[in-house]
Amino acid sequence: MNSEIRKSIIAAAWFSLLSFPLIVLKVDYIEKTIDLRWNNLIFIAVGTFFVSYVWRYFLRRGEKSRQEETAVGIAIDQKKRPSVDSPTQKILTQLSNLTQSKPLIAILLVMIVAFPLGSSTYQTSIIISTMMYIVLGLGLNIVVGMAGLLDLGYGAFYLIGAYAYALLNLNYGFGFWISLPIAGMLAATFGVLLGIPVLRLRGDYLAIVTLGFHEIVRLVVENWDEVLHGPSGIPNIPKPGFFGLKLGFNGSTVYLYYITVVIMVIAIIVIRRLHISRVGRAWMALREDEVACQAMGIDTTKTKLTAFALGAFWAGIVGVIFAAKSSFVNPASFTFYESAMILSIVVLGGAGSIRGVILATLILILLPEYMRFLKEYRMLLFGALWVTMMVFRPQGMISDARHKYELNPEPDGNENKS
Amino acid sequence: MTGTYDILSYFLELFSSGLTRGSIYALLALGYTLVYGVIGLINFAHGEVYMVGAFIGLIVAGIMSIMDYNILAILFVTLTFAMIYAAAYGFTIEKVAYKPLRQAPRLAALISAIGMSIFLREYVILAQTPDFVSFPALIPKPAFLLAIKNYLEPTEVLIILSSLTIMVLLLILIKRTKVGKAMRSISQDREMALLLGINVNKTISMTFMLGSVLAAFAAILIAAHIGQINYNIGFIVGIKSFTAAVLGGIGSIRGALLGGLVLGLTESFATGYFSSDYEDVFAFSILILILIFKPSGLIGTVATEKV
Amino acid sequence: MKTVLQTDKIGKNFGGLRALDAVDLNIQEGEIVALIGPNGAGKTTLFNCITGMHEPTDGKVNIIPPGKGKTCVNGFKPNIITELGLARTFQNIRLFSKMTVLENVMVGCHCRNKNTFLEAIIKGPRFKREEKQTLAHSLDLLETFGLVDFAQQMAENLPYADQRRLEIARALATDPFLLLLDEPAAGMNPNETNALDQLILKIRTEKKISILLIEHDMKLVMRISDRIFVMNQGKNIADGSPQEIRNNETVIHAYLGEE
Amino acid sequence: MNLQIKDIHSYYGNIEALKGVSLELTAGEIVTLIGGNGAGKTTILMSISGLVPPKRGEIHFDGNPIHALSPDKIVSLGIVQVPEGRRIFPDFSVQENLDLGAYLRNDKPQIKTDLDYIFELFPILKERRYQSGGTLSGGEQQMLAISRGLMANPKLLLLDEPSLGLAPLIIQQIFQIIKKINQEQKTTIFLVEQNANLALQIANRGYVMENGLITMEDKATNLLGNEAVKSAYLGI
Repeated sequence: MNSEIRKSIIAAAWFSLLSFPLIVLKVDYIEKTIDLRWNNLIFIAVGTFFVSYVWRYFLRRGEKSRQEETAVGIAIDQKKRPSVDSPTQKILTQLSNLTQSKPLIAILLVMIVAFPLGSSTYQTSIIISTMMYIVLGLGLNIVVGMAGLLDLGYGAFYLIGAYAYALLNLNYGFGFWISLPIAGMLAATFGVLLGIPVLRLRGDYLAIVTLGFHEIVRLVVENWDEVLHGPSGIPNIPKPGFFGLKLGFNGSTVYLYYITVVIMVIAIIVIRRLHISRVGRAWMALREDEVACQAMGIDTTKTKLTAFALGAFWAGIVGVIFAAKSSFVNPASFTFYESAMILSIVVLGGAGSIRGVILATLILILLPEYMRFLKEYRMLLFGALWVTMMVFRPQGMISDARHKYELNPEPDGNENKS
Repeated sequence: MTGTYDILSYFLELFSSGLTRGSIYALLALGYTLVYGVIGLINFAHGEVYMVGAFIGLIVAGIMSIMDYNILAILFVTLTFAMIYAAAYGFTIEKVAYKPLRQAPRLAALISAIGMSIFLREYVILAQTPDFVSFPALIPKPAFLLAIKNYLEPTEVLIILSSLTIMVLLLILIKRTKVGKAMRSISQDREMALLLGINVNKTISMTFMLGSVLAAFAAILIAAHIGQINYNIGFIVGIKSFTAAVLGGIGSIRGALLGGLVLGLTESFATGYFSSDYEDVFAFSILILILIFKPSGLIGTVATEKV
Repeated sequence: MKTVLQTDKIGKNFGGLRALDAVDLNIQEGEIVALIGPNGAGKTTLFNCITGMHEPTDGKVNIIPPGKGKTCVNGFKPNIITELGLARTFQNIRLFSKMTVLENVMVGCHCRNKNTFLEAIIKGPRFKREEKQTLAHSLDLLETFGLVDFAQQMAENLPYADQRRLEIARALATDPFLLLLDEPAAGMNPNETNALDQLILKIRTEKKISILLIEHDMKLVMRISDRIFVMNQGKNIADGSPQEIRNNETVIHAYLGEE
Repeated sequence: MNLQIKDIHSYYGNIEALKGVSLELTAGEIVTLIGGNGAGKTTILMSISGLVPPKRGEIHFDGNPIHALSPDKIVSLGIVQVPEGRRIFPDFSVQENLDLGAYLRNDKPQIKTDLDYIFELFPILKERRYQSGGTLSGGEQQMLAISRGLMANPKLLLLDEPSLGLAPLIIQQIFQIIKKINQEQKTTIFLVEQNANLALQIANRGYVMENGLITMEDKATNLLGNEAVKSAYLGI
């Protein structure tokens, strides 16, 4: 116990020393001023003391539970190992089981449908963003979570979708509804175009190439003024009209809200169906073991490309919503951090889990939105969250996301439960 | 006659700026390659260590220049401080974000590395500034180089020379010293290294510290040369240096040097003779092309998975 | 008796090392052949050459699916070879560990189904039919292997011997005519090995599948194989019935060392 | 000096590779451990070296427990393993490979003497001194692997299948040298082998292992003609 406190004190001292120049000192050599901010140091010292203590505690506990797990494995040897659930796991499982209760889903749906009626346009717009990120998270979840291909360039497809609508509208006067499928297909096509050359790449190399792809797409948009309008972007993108009717700003936001709800619901249903289909199982097999996957007679090339295409498709769709919602697109909205944010959702949610993605989006998008003080620290916390997540819970919040097939199907094939 | 002269001097200008970039890339690429060799991880946060090194340097140089120290003294102290601090950061990053993940899948470590990179950028934004800040010009222009200033930029020559010197020192360290041999043996066969009594943890820490020292060295030189820094400088330079490392063949030390110089020169000539708009697009395209067509790089060897 | 697999003087070089040298291996329909030899004899390399994980440097791998003509599969991708009817397991178990036991077997059925992702989205008739068949067939296999109670368990949570069995079940789900098992008894205790015996014999008789297995447990090999194929240093040094191999001086030397 | 292994259980992942193994080595002996593939021979060596620490049981060296020590501590006590498959560092020269063997040592003059001794044992290594390890032939690599182990100045040398993949003539040569090392340097040798006949010819004692357990222990001469040895490999 004491040694733990001592270690934490050492950690606090170390981190104070480490952060001292950047946290305490602020120097302007031109104005010849040195700003000393000692209070920051106190904050760091106390903060790291506690973080280090808790960090160490959990590290030790993880170590211990791993050992116990093997001990259990020895003791009962040939019997099946009981799944050792931690309390957090239990809470999360219960929480995610709640989402299976039909009345709850009904209540939730009613709430979602009723929401814009009782809220300001501003609130409505926040929820639109949240739903957009849910769809983006679900789309990337196909690539990263199910197929196990670490894609750091997902934001590029989002950009492609948004620009597709903006340009189709600007140059050819295409409306929202025609642009929607075109943008989706275009993004999917780009998904395949990116997919083909990187087929042989694995893991971290793939991650770097997709990141490079994202930067290339963004930089091309930024520099190609004549066609893509450069850094200044494209303004005046119309919102969808209601059967030819022009709606006011508030009205059209509400209308867009319902469109987004429908798209989100469709995305959830489609992706869930994919998840429990032949191709979904092939994706997961690919993620688990590429060699064994191929040995099972699965064409890994085709499987990878479908994952890239179907993942990118949703980014294209959401891109169109984005363009319509903000009525303006520019490359600055689609930096690497957009990709990082979407990946955070997938990582935090638990790779492969649809419920996890939804839960994670609510935490990562809504929380900072409503806790203003968090906003400034949002990215900082994201970074810390990634590291913490990987160290303590690489499987994400909802990990046991396996579908339970109905073992004795009724003659007519009862609906599957998920 | 003047025409030829202009063509020549323009060429020389591009050549020296290409070498300057190249040597910076090479210094950073060494960091990527060393870490990759030892633990098989793309240390995504390496570019951020470079950036943090520049900011530490700014603070030290700022204080000293307010106190009116001699410029050479400032340069020396700044370099020393930045390098020590960067080493400490590198050491800590490994302990916090990578060490607990040694047994985990490689992707977990990579995501952790990206998280660390995001964290460090935001940390600098919050602790210092999100804007560009100017960095004092610390690199002297010695008289003997002024003679050639019509052809080559003196500061660039100094940067190239000092980078080469430190690289040679590093090569000697890796080739001759015990710790260098330990590093290379771990990258060839970690289990065998363990069986020979090599302390793997210690060696991995050393590798991170060594890479970070090089990054800080590069950061101070380039910051003092260009004259301004911000929180974002590590990202782009990091990616490009990683490209250089892959170009040469990741894991190979000579490859990192070669890759850095090749990338710096091609980039310089491409932007000089074609267009500077697509400078970064160019670098990223090279990265993708190499990874696709020659993932083992110029001097690398292919690792095949055992079935 | 018809031949189902025939390797024609296949060889494989890794750099300067000759891992396989002119190996001729034939397997007849319904036969259980054991492939034995000391460490580094080239047994797994032979497996990899047959299943398309490696391409042989020289020679030919021919397969003759029942009722079809001879096909040379050199250079074919592993998934195509599986589709043609060869299935394998791995020396160091390669299950899809974060998928359920049932799903692992269902993945095995992949190449025997045709429905596309569009049909899955709209739940088309072919999708429904094939999914139902896949599920029923997979449960059947799990039943045979005594794993049906664990169907919804994560594969990685199975005890070791069950994981080995699951790998065989998964391979069978691809509906092969020839099954290649790489050390199926490794890490099993004597009781489990005995049970494996019965299982392998049952697969042969009930499913009419030929079996080629690499195995170090000689007791198992002697009990179940029709024929034993012995390798040493990349070459075939003996080929015969268990009785013949047991008394073969060359084989005893290869294992026990020269006098 | 002696090494005592008391009832150790070691795991490779989920597999219990050692199911309660006990054995003993006394100073100056050559002891061989024979058994078929997958019997758990290599795991014993890895458990002694600290790479696969036993989950249960104890290992004592000179009376002190070593089963909880890290690999580098174990090497510094004088227990050195030459693993299966030689594991030469391919990018290092022969000389550098040998230098790494002496990684933990600081006694320069003694290292020099040992190096000379090794070049006397294996003159071919002196010839190939500056050639990279990856370019050596299999036999040369095995000689280098043993020499690298010797450079650590071991009291106990663990050899894992030194005959693997080598031509019979080379095997003979290497086994003679193993015997020579044992006699001249008084190094205790624990030899894990598939080549039972050869191993038993140079060993004082032998253990037979099957399925994670020691099934026999006897003088080497007694084991040589024993049917149990055949059974360990062929299951007859």
